[in-house]
Amino acid sequence: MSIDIHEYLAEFDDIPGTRVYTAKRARQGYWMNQFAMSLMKAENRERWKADERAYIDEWPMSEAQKQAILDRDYNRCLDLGGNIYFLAKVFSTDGLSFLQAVGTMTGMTPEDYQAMMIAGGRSPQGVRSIREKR
Amino acid sequence: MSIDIHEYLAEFDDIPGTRVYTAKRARQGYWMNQFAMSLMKAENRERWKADERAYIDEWPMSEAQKQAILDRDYNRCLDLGGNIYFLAKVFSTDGLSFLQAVGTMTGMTPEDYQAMMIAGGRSPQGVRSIREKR
Amino acid sequence: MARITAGVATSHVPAIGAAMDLVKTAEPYWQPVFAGYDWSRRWIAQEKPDVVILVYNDHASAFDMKIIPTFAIGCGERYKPADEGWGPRPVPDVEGHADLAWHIAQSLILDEFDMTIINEMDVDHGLTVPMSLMFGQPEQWPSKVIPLAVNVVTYPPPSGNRCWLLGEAIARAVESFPEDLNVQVWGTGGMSHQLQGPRAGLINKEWDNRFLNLMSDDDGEALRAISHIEYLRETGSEGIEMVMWLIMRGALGKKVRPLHRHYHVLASNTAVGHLVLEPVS
Amino acid sequence: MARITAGVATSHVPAIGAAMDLVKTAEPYWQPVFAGYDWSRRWIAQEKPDVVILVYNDHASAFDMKIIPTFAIGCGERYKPADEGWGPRPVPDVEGHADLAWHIAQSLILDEFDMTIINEMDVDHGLTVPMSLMFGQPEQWPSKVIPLAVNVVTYPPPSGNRCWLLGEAIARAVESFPEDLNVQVWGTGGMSHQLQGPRAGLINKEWDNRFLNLMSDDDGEALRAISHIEYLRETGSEGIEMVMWLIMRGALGKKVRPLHRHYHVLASNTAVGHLVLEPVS
Ligand SMILES: [Fe+3]
Ligand SMILES: [Fe+3]
Repeated sequence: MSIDIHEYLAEFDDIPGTRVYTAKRARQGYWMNQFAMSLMKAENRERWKADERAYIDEWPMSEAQKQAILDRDYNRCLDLGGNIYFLAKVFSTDGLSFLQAVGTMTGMTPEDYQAMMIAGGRSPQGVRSIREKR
Repeated sequence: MSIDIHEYLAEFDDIPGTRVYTAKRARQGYWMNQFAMSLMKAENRERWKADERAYIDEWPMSEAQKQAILDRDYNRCLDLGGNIYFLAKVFSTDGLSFLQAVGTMTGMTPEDYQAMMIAGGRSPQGVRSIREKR
Repeated sequence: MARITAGVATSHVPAIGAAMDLVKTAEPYWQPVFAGYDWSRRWIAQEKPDVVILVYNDHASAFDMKIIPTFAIGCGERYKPADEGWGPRPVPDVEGHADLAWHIAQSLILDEFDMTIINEMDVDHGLTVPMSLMFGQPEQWPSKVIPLAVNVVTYPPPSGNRCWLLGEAIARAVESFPEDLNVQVWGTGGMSHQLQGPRAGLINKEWDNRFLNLMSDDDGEALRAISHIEYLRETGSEGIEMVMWLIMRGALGKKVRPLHRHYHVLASNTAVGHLVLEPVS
Repeated sequence: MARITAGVATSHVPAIGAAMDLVKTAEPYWQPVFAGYDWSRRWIAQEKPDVVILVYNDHASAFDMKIIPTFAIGCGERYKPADEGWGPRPVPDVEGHADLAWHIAQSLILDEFDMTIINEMDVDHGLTVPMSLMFGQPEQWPSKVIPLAVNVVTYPPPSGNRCWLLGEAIARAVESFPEDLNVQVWGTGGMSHQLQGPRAGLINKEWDNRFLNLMSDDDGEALRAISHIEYLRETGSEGIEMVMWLIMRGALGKKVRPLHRHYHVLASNTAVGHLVLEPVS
């Protein structure tokens, strides 16, 4: 096999509204994701719920990353290197389902997102490639 | 490649005075090795030195495994699934070097083992294969 | 001699597990999801596999960012359901089959697959939801399980071709295990779904059904050639999980007979796909 | 473009590290061990590699029995010396090269090597003793390091052939990294030694020297074909570490020029072997 890694990675930027979790993102979001992962322990969830700011300040994250988490701004979290499966520990702790949390990233109201999904989901038509407009 | 795993493993029993750390041994010695590994932490070494029996009793090991460790009988440890790199944490905690600890497994006196090693080590002649006597 | 008798593919959506745990399966939303597994539950009750080699991905549960194995095989005696942020699922512990797992791990490494051996880990919805779908809610799981965790979270995941080759190597390894065991291989995850960003909610019925056709067919070449970027563009960012189906398909050999097929849009954010395949020798 | 400019092979005996840390290198027992590295230290001071891809094995330090990766690549920013039971070695922290390491990791996975990515770990004598041998005792290591840990403790380790192929793939990956970097690959461990059982103390000069000849030669085929059982019978139970030299050798390409060779029996329980090789294109 000889896939060119640079071409391989470059194509990921051509997908509309999607952040692929590459090395670059994994490195940027390292501690944000490790923070999120810590919420798998019930005792950490308690401490987090009791004082979110104090808990998050224990982690070596940028202020922007901390704020994105505190705001539950998941698109911003993704931009700053978050990965959805790690971030899931945050919204699960909030008692949100994947359906509820995922909808917040689409710019749609929760009702509109749910309605779209019940109607069969978002069509791939037009959101496959920015460059090729298909 | 199509190496037969059964033949591959069977050959290991044909080497004189040697225990190859196969799955079978790894499974048998799992907790003995994990116990040994715990001595990489200074605080565990302190607890171990203060009361070996109490410390080892915290681990789900067989009595035979515990006794072999307490006796520093490293051949017996190997027979019961120990691996030398894990066991090294035990003799390092005792302040023994690899040269000193390894010698204890040969049936030679420390002086004789050291002398053999300084003279160039053990010859492979006659200890390559039990079956083929070479 | 151990034998691979069947392959199962299924989505592993966490909400499906929650629907079962919270007794919502009869609700109109969930009923058609579960209806497609009725046949499979009857079938597997007769088949009684001794061991399931369960290919899944860990969703940041057992593995954090410190360590990311491409292929990890569970050689332990038992695994607990992971706490994914809302407490562990109320399902039985998963019993491993350490003898067969170690045999496969050793064989795969000799066969030049660079496996990571795991002796202790918790298993998340990726593994337990397929168990619940296929076995329902027993006191104890009726089959032993060998977890095979594939990295599909941090890029790059293994290629589809590499997954297929791993499946073939697993088949060789199972065949050389002396004990007479009925072994199934399950590939889980998918089908189309995207859980992140403004494009979230993507579903591609046409593509998914083409994939189900190819999986049920005797020609694996087209499946092996699907690139990561195609999964991403066509099936959403999480559709990449379908590479794991190829491990199962590769393990069945060239010719297969489809026994059962189910496709339903949707559960939570995900198109649910399910296949039962039999190897034809 | 990054370039692999040389390969280094060396034993990594813990007692060698201790001899340096405890200032015993001038003692008659140790003097001939270190004498063979004088040339190499002068050479590397001129070469000034930016990055060393350091192939070694973890000796139950970073990895316990819970998880056993066959090939693990360190993609972190820095690594501390491990506490192996007598406190960490008094050597500087090892600085990683995360950019190149992630590039190699990604490339290898696309190239169908099933790598485990490691972001945090301590590094034991397997990695730090070669650093000390080659660089002496500086305040800070002059090169960055990409640790590549190979399982040679729990059987089976990867085959010699697989190690060679990994080396070739590493070379392809380094070549496709855009930054101009002087990269060396080091293979460590060996040569003949057995640290366990009644056969402990085995040393095989003839075999070791044949291996050094083959390593310095243009024909890798004979090296790739050496089986695990041959290493075990001929070079002692720990001689298997020499499979790691093949990763280095594979990375250098078909033709090599030997620049330096050193062989000394013995240090502690181990035959010390050392080679410096240059790729010939
Ligand atoms: Fe999933
Ligand atoms: Fe070593």
